[in-house]
Amino acid sequence: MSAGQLPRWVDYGLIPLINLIAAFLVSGLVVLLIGENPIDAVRVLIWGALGFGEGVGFTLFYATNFIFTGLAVAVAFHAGLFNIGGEGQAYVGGLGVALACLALDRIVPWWVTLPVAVAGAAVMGAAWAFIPAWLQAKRGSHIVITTIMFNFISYSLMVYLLVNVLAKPGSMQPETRTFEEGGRLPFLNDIQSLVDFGTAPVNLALVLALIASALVWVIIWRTRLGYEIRSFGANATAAVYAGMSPARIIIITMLISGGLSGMMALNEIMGSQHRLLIEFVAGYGFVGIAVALMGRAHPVGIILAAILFGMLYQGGAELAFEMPAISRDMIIVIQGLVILFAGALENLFRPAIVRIFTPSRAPAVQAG
Amino acid sequence: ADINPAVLYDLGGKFDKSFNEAAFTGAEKFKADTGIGYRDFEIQNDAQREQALRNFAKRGQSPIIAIGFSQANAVEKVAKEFPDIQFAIVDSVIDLPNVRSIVFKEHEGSYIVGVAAALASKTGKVGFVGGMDIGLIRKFACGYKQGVMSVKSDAEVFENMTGDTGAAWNDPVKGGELAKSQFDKGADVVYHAAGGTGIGVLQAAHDAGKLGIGVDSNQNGLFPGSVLTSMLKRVDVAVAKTFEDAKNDAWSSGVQVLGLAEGGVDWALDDNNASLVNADMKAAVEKAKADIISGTVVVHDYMADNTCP
Amino acid sequence: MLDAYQTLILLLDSTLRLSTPLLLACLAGLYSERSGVVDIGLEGKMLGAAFGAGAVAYLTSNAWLGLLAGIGVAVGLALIHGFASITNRGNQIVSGVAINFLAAGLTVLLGQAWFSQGGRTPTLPQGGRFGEVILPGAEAVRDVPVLGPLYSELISGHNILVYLAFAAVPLTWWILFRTRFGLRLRAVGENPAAVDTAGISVVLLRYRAVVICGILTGVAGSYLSIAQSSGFIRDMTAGKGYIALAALIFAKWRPVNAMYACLLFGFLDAMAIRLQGKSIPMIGEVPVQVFQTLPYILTVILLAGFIGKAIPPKASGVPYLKERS
Amino acid sequence: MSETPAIELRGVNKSFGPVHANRNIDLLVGKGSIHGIIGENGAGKSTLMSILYGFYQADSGSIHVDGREVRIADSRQAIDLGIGMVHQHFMLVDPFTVLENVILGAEDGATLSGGTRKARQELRRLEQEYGLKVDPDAVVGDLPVGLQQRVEILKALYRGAEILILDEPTGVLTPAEADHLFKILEVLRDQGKTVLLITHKLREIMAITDTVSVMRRGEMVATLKTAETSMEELAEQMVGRSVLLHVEKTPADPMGTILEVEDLNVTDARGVRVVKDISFKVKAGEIVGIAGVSGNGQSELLEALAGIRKADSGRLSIRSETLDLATMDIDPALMREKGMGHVPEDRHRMGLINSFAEYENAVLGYHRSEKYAKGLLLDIAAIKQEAREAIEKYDIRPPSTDLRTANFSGGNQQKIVLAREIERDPDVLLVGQPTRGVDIGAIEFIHKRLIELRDEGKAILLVSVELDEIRSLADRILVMFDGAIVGEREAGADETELGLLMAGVQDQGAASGAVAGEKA
Ligand SMILES: Nc1ncnc2c1ncn2[C@@H]1O[C@H](COP(=O)(O)OP(=O)(O)OP(=O)(O)O)[C@@H](O)[C@H]1O
Ligand SMILES: Nc1ncnc2c1ncn2[C@@H]1O[C@H](COP(=O)(O)OP(=O)(O)OP(=O)(O)O)[C@@H](O)[C@H]1O
Ligand SMILES: [Mg+2]
Ligand SMILES: [Mg+2]
Repeated sequence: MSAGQLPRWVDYGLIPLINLIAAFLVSGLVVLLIGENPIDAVRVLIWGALGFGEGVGFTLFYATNFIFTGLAVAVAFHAGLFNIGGEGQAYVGGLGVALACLALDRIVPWWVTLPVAVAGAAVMGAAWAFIPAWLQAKRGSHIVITTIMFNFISYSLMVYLLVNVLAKPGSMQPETRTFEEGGRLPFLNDIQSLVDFGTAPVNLALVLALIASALVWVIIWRTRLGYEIRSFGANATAAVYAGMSPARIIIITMLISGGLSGMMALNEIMGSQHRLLIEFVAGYGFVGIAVALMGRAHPVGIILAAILFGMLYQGGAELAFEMPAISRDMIIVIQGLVILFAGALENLFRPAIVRIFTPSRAPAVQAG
Repeated sequence: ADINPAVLYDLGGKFDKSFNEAAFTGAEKFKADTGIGYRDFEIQNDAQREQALRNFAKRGQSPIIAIGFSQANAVEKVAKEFPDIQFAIVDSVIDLPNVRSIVFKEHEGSYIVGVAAALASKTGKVGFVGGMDIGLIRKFACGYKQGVMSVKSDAEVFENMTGDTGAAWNDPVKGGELAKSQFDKGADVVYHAAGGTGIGVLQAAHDAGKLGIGVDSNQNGLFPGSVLTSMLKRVDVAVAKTFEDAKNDAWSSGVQVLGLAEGGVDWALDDNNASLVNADMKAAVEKAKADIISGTVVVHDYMADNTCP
Repeated sequence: MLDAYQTLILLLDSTLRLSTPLLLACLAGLYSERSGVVDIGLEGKMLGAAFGAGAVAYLTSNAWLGLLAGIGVAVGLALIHGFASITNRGNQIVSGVAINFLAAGLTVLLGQAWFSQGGRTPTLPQGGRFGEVILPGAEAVRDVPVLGPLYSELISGHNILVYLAFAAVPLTWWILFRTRFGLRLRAVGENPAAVDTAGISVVLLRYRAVVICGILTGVAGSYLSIAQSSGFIRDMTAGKGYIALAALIFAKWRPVNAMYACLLFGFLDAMAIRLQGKSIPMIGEVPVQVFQTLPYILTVILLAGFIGKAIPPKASGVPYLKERS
Repeated sequence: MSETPAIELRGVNKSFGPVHANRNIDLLVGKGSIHGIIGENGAGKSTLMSILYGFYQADSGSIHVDGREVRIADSRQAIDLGIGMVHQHFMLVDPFTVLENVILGAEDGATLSGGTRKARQELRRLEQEYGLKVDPDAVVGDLPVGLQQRVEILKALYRGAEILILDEPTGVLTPAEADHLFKILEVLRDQGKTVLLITHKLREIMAITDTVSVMRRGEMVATLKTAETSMEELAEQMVGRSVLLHVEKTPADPMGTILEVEDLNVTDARGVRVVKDISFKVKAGEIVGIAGVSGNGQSELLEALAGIRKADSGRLSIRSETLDLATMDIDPALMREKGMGHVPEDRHRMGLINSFAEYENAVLGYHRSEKYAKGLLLDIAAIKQEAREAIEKYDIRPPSTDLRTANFSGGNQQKIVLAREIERDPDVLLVGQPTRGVDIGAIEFIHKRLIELRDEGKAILLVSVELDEIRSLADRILVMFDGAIVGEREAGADETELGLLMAGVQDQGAASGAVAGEKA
């Protein structure tokens, strides 16, 4: 009736593409401004992200982080909750991963450690989301504030633990010892031979992220719980009318959300760094907000948006490396422009495109 | 020999007003002196450490110098992969045949500025503002305290840390407030080891008519007349020296511990603080320095046993 | 006793200094969100303004020109936000995130290009910075017991932007609840269709709100770089935009509450700073991280205990779309 | 009525994307007349009026006001032309006071003090002239809908409207309130103002309008003099077939009691007791109607029985099981389990999740049923299958299970809710305002279905502010006033008598002059 005026490929393919091109055009202007060749810059960026196995590997490595944090934001979003605390939940999730790895890495192989680490990540991340969730459900505290506060609290907690409790003795690094084999996820390069990811740290966590995406899809769109989450998010009054318990939905949703954030640590800690270190979350939790929204809170969209951001991170690093005049700050600007054009300004070109794709309407022609 | 040097900065970035910037200064000096260019890279996250080191190594850059203890794991790993390339790391020790480890005795440098602080203080109370509560910063604080106490054993040393995230190194506002809180408690000299945050500390000292002490590079000129001195940590010298050694085929691996004796740490005296440092003070500081170099005085290193006497 | 009083005065003095940028940003967010435009980009606008102010104040040695530049930058960013979220009905949160990225990148990029100090602006020259304003009689009454310190330490001796920020509170209240513009602003945040059918342009109204938000974040950012400090340094907002957002929710989108909320945050921060390093009776030496995080923990406790539900303006975050085409 | 028409529309077209909401519309409205517009849900009535009011812009066509062609680019211009509109969905700012709502956009100066003073005076004048009484300082969101609508009318009059458009104004009013409104409209007409009235109620059209236009599927199919037409003709014009305007039902044949409510007391969020000591029974095979002016506790009563709202005290027996509503852990899921269906008063706010597809809404509240479970997952196929059956049985249009319910018209939305609640075969059905804002075709269907359900031996509790509806459907009528049941009457009780009860005039013998519409 009113949906689907545009062919799907236009809505989900052409329009995002045009937006991306716009973002790169504007970025090109900035590149031009600092006296570099924008076409070369874009070429390096895209080549760096996708042009060779190792680049792809890094892109996917970053994408793994964004998938987890993006899913976390999206799940909460479906319940109408704005979980801004991914950063802290992932940080504390890292603690769960690290404790599992430190305890087991010397005695069992990685695949025995893995389920414990997954549980550790999810449980710790969920625990960190639980208090804000509980406060929102029972005391009406605004989840945005409490999750922001819990980010700050997590920073202090983790510095304390890393410096005073977990640091290896005699080292000035605020980090744990490096895990042995039993605490390391295999790199994708080591377990398949289709693509050569070189030394890129993309690892089994990517597979976990994809599984998590599928599970999130199933939970949200195919289970009663998901039905209730979406109901509550879309119309809380109707959800109560339908016999759903808001407190239960809020808490369960936030536990899932926090657990997903926490699992981001699997990729960084167990997959790549092999030790727990300070500030390893590095803003991935915040970027997850943009990823979730650009992916329209749908796992497929989130995977695509996560890959886009992975490309920006990896391609950006390559760009900064190849063109010394382009600093990492330039990369941040380009990321900002992409978020702006592909995310916030997604309707900029829509009216024009709608005009192109809808046949002109002569008022008198249609009858009946 | 022909060399192709490279520098890898830590998360703080090339211009952190601290040791990364000092490394940059050293590399620039080497370039100016020899005409040999270099590559450098600022990482954005932990995954880029190894990636950048490998990128350098694959392109045949050597020596590659990594700044900051956080690079240790990455350097260790990549250095093993490229045994023919020379690596160096600042602020950490890696035991590999192709890695030079450069560490500084920040506690010694902090000790002598502590002596200066105690002598300049009229109230017998001095302050320290650190960036983050981590081992390295405690090492600064602990050396400083010992220096102060060596002059006035009943002196009070206030110690504050800024925060628990990267922002702690770039928060002049908080730095200023921390310094003010120390002035309110009676301190009249404050030493910082907090990167960009320290600018706020020195500013607050300047505003309140008290004295600040700079760190890493010579910050005396930031607020002339208000910065008592600066504790120099000569990362610049170390970087330039490392490049030169490679160029002159004098490369050596192993650990270089740079203290007062080696000129790796020092205090800064120049026109900007000439009026603040009187002859007595100068003599006392130089004496402390000499005592440490000679071994008469041993400054306890916090990192040795995680305690401060 | 007297000592404790003096300590309290100094503590409150510090509270005022720390609250000011939060308050300005919080009021900025208040205008925006009251009009229905959610603004998670307060942080970015403040940062941009801090840079603009620092750069121009350095170049001109004139704090007022610096302030103007800071406001200019923030208003520019605000207009981008407006264009994305009002004109193009984009997602307001995504737009805010984008602005935070742009500001974080551009400030350092331009700063490095212009001043070659790693994105810092050079230390401001005389006149480039807002100095303390000594209120009349402050020196004279300094020694009067009790009231003397209160006036000369706490009330007097701040820079002009502090007074501006606190003056903005009653002004905002007045604008919001006593003027035509305020009535319309509140209405458009609750029910834009009602405003539209009353013959008022929703778009124009929201743009005006967003511009005011830009002006206030401009002052907030300028305060950081050319009043409280003397120069810009990268990321110097250090999360204040997010705290201001929290304060706004805390304050339930009301101006006077906003002042209390910001004062509370400022106070908790000032207190944490002053408590740091003290050992607590009975417990003894406490890790410094406990103090670092104390303000946040207390906020959570207060939030859970005292302020009931905060209900945002009904239309905030929702683009106004009357026809679906 | 022979001079220049107040309004003339020529060839107006308006499309929303693919929906052609108005198609070549011509319309003439005489000055000083009351002109009715009728049409099924979605016929395009509101769209047309919104174009006249400048809220939407026509794609083509022209508008003439007082003989002059005008371009109405926004509501400001409409207001300046003397056009006022009371929208179907009120355009009020809930947290504002009445006064603030009235002056919004007409503040008279940059600050509010002068404008509010003037507005207070003007409101007092309008109160005297038209009997439109509202407390200017009351918060609009707290007012009952009847009063909210009054505020909307005041807004228009305050702006000096010469042409007043009312879009389904009586959907939320009691008969007495509606009568009162019509009196006002007549006064306005006598003052030479022009009134455009959209309504689904043909009785109202016949009673008050001078002329009437009928719309169907975006087109204007007829404009008639009211005196020269009949309800039957209008209904047929509107729906395109003949419609049964009266409910046909046989007398009830009630059996044993199924639902019994005892001593129910409910307090609302503000701490006011809104349901007071209510007790009643409903038998199998009967419809018990609860009449009352809206805001007298009916909503809370229904919500308490449905388990949505906590009661202070009260017991509910369904079949032979007794639940204590105050002490037991009651929730809507439990009540459904016990065999209670509930069609809520407000389908948009409560009955449907409008961003969900039709099939998802078709199981709202029953989604936990084993019927829809396939292991841990929902059995989407089974749900869709059932939704399809309901669509067929209830003639829901368009017959799509995947369309979001936001895109169904009001009548069809209501059928979706009814189908969902009825098809679960409940023992007791709670029904609130089943036909509010629904066109006559759909009303006919809904009424028929409720009677059928009764005849199947179910117990139905019907709450409606529509006295006609109560009188024609209910077998027994309870009247609620100020939270309490103030009287019980048999089916077909006298309308005036019920009206008096609803107004709080105590049983029998009360003075006849009482104004029923005014809530004490
Ligand atoms: N804002 C809008 N955007 C898109 N489509 C709309 C909009 N408003 C109405 N429509 C479409 O226009 C058609 C006519 O709607 P309109 O509201 O005018 O009907 P109506 O006659 O007022 O119905 P009702 O009796 O239910 O009030 C609808 O079927 C709907 O599809
Ligand atoms: N803003 C809008 N966007 C899209 N569709 C709309 C919009 N407004 C109305 N419609 C559609 O127009 C049709 C009729 O609209 P309207 O608001 O008149 O509903 P209705 O049938 O009168 O229902 P109710 O009487 O319950 O309000 C429905 O299909 C509705 O979904
Ligand atoms: Mg309508
Ligand atoms: Mg309707």
